[in-house]
Amino acid sequence: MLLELTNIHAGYNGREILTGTSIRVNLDEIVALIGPNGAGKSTVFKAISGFISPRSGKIVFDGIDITSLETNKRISMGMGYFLQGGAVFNDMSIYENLEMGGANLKKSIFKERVEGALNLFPLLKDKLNKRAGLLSGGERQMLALGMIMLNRPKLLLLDEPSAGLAPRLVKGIMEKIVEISKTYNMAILLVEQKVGEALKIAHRGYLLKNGQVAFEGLPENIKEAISGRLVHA
Amino acid sequence: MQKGLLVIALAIILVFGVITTSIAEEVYKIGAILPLSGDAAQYGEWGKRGISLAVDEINSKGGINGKKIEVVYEDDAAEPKKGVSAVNKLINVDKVKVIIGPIPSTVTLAVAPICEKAKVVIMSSSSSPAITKAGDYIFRNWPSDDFEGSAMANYVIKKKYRNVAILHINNEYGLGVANVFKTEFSKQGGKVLITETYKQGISDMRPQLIKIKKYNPEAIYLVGHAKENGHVVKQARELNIKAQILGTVGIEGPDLINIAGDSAEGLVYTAPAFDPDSHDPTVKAYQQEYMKKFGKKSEIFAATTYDATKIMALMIGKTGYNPDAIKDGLYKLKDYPGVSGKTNFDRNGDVIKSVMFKTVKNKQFVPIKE
Amino acid sequence: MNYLLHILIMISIYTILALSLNLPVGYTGLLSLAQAAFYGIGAYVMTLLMMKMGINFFVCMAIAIVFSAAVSLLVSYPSTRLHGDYFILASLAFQIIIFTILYNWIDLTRGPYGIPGIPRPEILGISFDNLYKFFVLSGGLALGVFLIAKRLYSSPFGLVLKAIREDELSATSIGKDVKKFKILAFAISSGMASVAGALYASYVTYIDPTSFNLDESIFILSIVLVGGSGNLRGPVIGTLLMILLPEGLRFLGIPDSVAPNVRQIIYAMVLILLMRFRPWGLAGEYRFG
Amino acid sequence: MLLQFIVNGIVSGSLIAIMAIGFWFIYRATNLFHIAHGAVYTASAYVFYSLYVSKDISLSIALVLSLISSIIFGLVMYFIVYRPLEKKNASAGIKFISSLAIYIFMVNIIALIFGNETKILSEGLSESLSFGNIILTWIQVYQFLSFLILFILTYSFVQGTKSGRAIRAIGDNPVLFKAIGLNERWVKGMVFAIGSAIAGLASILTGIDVGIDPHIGMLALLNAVVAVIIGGIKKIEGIIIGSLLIGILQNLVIWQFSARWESAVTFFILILVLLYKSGGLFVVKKRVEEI
Amino acid sequence: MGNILRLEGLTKNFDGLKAIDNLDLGVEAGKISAIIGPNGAGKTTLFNLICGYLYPDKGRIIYKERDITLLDPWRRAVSGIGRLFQDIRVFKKITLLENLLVTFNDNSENPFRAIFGRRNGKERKKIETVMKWLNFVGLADKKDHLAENLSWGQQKLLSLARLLCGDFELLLIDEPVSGVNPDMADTILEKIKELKGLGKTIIAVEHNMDAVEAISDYIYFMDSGKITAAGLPEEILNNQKVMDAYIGI
Repeated sequence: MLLELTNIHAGYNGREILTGTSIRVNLDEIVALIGPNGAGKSTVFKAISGFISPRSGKIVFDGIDITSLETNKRISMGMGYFLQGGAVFNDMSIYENLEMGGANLKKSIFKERVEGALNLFPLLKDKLNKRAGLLSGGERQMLALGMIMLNRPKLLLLDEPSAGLAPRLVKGIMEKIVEISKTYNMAILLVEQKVGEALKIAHRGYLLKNGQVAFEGLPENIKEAISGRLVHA
Repeated sequence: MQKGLLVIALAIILVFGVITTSIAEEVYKIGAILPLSGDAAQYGEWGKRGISLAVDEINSKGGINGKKIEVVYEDDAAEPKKGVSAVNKLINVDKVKVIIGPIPSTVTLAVAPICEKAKVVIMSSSSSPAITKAGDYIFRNWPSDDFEGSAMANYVIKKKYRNVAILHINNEYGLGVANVFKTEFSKQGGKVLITETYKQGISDMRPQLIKIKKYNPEAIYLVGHAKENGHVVKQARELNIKAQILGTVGIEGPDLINIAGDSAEGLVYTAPAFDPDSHDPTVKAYQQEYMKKFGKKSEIFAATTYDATKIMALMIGKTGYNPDAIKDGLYKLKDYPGVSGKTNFDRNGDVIKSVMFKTVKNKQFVPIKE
Repeated sequence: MNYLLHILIMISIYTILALSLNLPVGYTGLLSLAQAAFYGIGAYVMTLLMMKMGINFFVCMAIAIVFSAAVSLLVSYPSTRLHGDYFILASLAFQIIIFTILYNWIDLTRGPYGIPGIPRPEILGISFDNLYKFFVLSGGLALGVFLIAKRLYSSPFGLVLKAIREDELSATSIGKDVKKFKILAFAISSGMASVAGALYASYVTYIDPTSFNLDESIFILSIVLVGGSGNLRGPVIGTLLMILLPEGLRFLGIPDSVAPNVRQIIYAMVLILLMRFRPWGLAGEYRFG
Repeated sequence: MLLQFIVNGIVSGSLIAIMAIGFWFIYRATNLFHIAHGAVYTASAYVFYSLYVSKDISLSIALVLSLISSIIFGLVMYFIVYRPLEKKNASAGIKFISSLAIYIFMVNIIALIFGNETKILSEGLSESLSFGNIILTWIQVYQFLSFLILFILTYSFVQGTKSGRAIRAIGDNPVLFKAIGLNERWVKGMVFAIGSAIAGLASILTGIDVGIDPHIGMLALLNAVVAVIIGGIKKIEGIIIGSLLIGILQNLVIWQFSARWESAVTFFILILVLLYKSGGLFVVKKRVEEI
Repeated sequence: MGNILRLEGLTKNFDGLKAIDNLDLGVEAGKISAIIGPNGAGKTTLFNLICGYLYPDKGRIIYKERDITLLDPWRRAVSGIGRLFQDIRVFKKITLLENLLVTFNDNSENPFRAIFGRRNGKERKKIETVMKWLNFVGLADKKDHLAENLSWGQQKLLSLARLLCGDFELLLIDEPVSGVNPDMADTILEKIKELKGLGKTIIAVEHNMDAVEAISDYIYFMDSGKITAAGLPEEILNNQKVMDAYIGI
């Protein structure tokens, strides 16, 4: 098992959003996290990555209790966190963005992996010196993903990778996700509003409701569980 | 929580009430309002030294008619608002009838009406001409700006400088003296080429000096304090301005020598007649005592507050602790031999003192012997 | 007793100032460092009218209120476009500019010389020329401002301001002209501050620009921050504490040479601790910012 | 004449610029409006004074020690006061007031220890250089050169090194910065260290010329803040131009009008920039969705 | 009934990115229209243009036969365009009662009237109106609570009540049921349906297809800043092409 959240309670400013969430992610597995807005999907990610510290509960990653570790320690243990909308450093060039992503790598390894990333997202190749703020939504997401991939995380937290993309691009990014997961033996925890797309590529899924897991199972079971009542729980 | 705060507030008010009704001891209480903090803290410190020296001296000789003097110091931070608070406390809580200070004219002007009303005699060390008419009970042991400004104008005429630039601090003191000088000087045929100012606390005077340099004056009249003028003198020499530097007593202070060093040599300034190296026995004794207590030579502000305190003690001794009698006594005072010179008061309560010219020689402030 | 009266008069003047600043700080969420400028404008307009034209104190004060409310546009306009640090900076810049004008427009204000001999107020043959009478006046005006503030805060107007403070966009979405309300809030606030200015001038009978400088603005703001903003209690408690504390320290017997610095150090530490542990002040209800 | 004013303005502008660069480091990375930077400025000059003048330690050692002390001041402020506020998500206003309070605190401690008089860091006249009609002292030349060197160092640091990029990145998007596993605490500590050391440098350079007193920090800080706002926070080149503009402008105001209107003009321009060009005069145009 | 709102050739660019692309739309009075479409399609931008938080680069917005394209946002609100935000935006530090009381736009907000005027019977009338709407959304018993103490769903109800109390005619509702539990969602949807009976016109952005199906009279499908399909619910929801593009199952 790669990641295990046990009975997490967490929230902001005194308001509890997660009320006893338990989630597991196995090695090399794609897990979808489904639920309505406000159910706490993004909060789960923040708890995992350490942006908020849970009031109670336990988070174990790669066999180590990380519940009270700082974000940068957790990330360097082998997590990648793709923020909603594919955040990049707007004021910096694409190459500088990649340099930030690989800031902790040795130079030779960095160069090699940048090559890899650019092969994965060839669109970025000839824009390396362009300011990232000028990229289109899709390109930005690729760059964001590319930055994360430089560190070869064991677990990728993907927060709505399809958000803001034209529908025809969505399929592409989903395929890329599968490709990445397979190529680098990487587990993925995926929050996605386009439930159908998410469940297509996921091995397993969780249905989150009011800060708790309401249902857990294979994609088809989840589909059944929400039977026609898309998104809605 | 809120109730607790209210209780605290009430308690504080109550404490005041108790203090205000506490019984005065068997001493003569004198008040002192000085800028013990803020921009002018240094002047306040000097003033305080003069007062304490005088009080120690009087008390060690048995006080006034057997009663000792006690001084209550209050800080005005050179702010009128705080001065008003301080004077109210001194008059009403400590019940003083006599106050030494304040030093900044703005504070003196703010507290004067209160003292006048309460019939409390106040002896300030302020220079603003406006104080002349501040009231019957308002005295000062420091010459009005009119005095220094016109004295310097006469001196400049005598020295045959015809083209002078003025660089003054942008406050009431700087503006006041500069104006008096300008009027007097022009009246007697001199020409003020340019008048420049600077803000208190500023240290880069180069822009002003460059501007002055263009007019090529024979002399530059500096009105301000030691610190800023230290920068002026130093930077003027660095900019190769060779004009004679003239100043007011404000220029006298360790900061001038600290900052300007050798370049201060030879400047000429006016000052109330106080010569720290005088051979006069009173002054000598004073200097010795001062040196013993504070480890350095007396500043002029210390000398004036020392004299003020002694004069007040003298009056109390003569007429009792009665402000009306003290006031009348002060108007009648004749040629009191103070360490800061022979002292008389005119009918406005302004001190009549001779002005002397001083210069800087070997990093010392010394009178010019003509 | 007179000393106590003096302190009470100072408390009433600063209560007015604190209540006035409470409006922008506690009710629209804008930290302004320009309140002393309006305080000063009030004092100067009143004084100049009274001394140059011989108009009655109360008429002068009314004119001062209108005048400084009009000048407040120069601050309220930025407030509709700037937020956070940037608004604080703009108000600071405004404070410095007004101070510079008061200080250097010598022909009008006598600048650094200050204006001595300001007469005490008079009305219907009653002259407020001793401390008791003056306290009745200043206390009365403070009470008046307090009641006005109270009515304002509990009125629909106050409610709209609170709504703007909570969420500007949302307030716009229900049809509130946010710009207009901010401008009104600042105008009223400046008007109140100029009442305090007029009182101060006629009480001390001498004014000079240094009484209305940036330090004074910081002092007024810290009264509101220490006491708390967003209600009536906070500013009043803040005033009591901030006026009485330094006066109380006069009796503590701290050596004079260190007292002022020690006082400032204590005051700074109180502010730091408050911001950390009780950012809504001792008795306030609004966490500004 | 005009030239002399402009040269003078450039020198005072470069002193403003040094302070502004220090302030910029901190503001860029942490978005903290660090008023207490002015206190660091003052404090390090006093440390230098007590080492170099009072204790007679050699110039270079005293300089290094006092820069180290300013780093310590900055770090202590950040970790004791600001960081807990950041963790509580305190508003800009709260941080602003806390910062002001630290400033008051420090300045009064200094006044308590050293008194209010001016302390002199170097005695005597500085030798002058003349280029035609233009006169400069050697200290002014050093001040300008230090600024140039500092600017070049800063520029290459910010553009060309990992840590420099990190500063821009964290200011750009602090959440992403953390999310890609970079150490936020380390970078913020670093900017406080660098910024504070630069403040120390600025105050010593100024102090050697004109001496120090406990209240020098505020003016230096305000000028720097105005320069940063006018130049725009994003680019270091912008604030350099901003600083030089302020320096020259202040000199020209004195030349054409009078010193008494200097601060009014400076702050009037600040208001104008805030109102009509709040990103600063020299800043790249942004797309709406980037903001 | 005619169109209460008409958009003509509306275009909004964000530096090259076409958020709204030459969009035409007519909204019939007294009906509930739903706008669906993928994230980033420009739905919220469209709402912001209608409310006046953004101004279009091209095109016109006609509300009740009046061109409001460049009108101040608060004036639009006064003239009857109300907005329910996706992220709620109630006034957190004031009570529920005050949250609704503040919606009245009348001269009682004049500060001089506040200071010098008499408090008249109007106040009581207003409170009655407020209580009516608090009752409507079932929050009457919490009228003196601070809004920040409500649950997410209750805050949605409160902001709905705020819209009603403010007497808006055209309600722009952004994701009314996102983030609330099913029971609460049903309540909210029911309340929205009741509004139609009160003569309000509603435009809703919603991702939840059940909700859309339950309430809407008309559905617009929006993609890349354009309306690419429009029709009755059964047409759109059964339009395989639309659903494929949107949901991708």
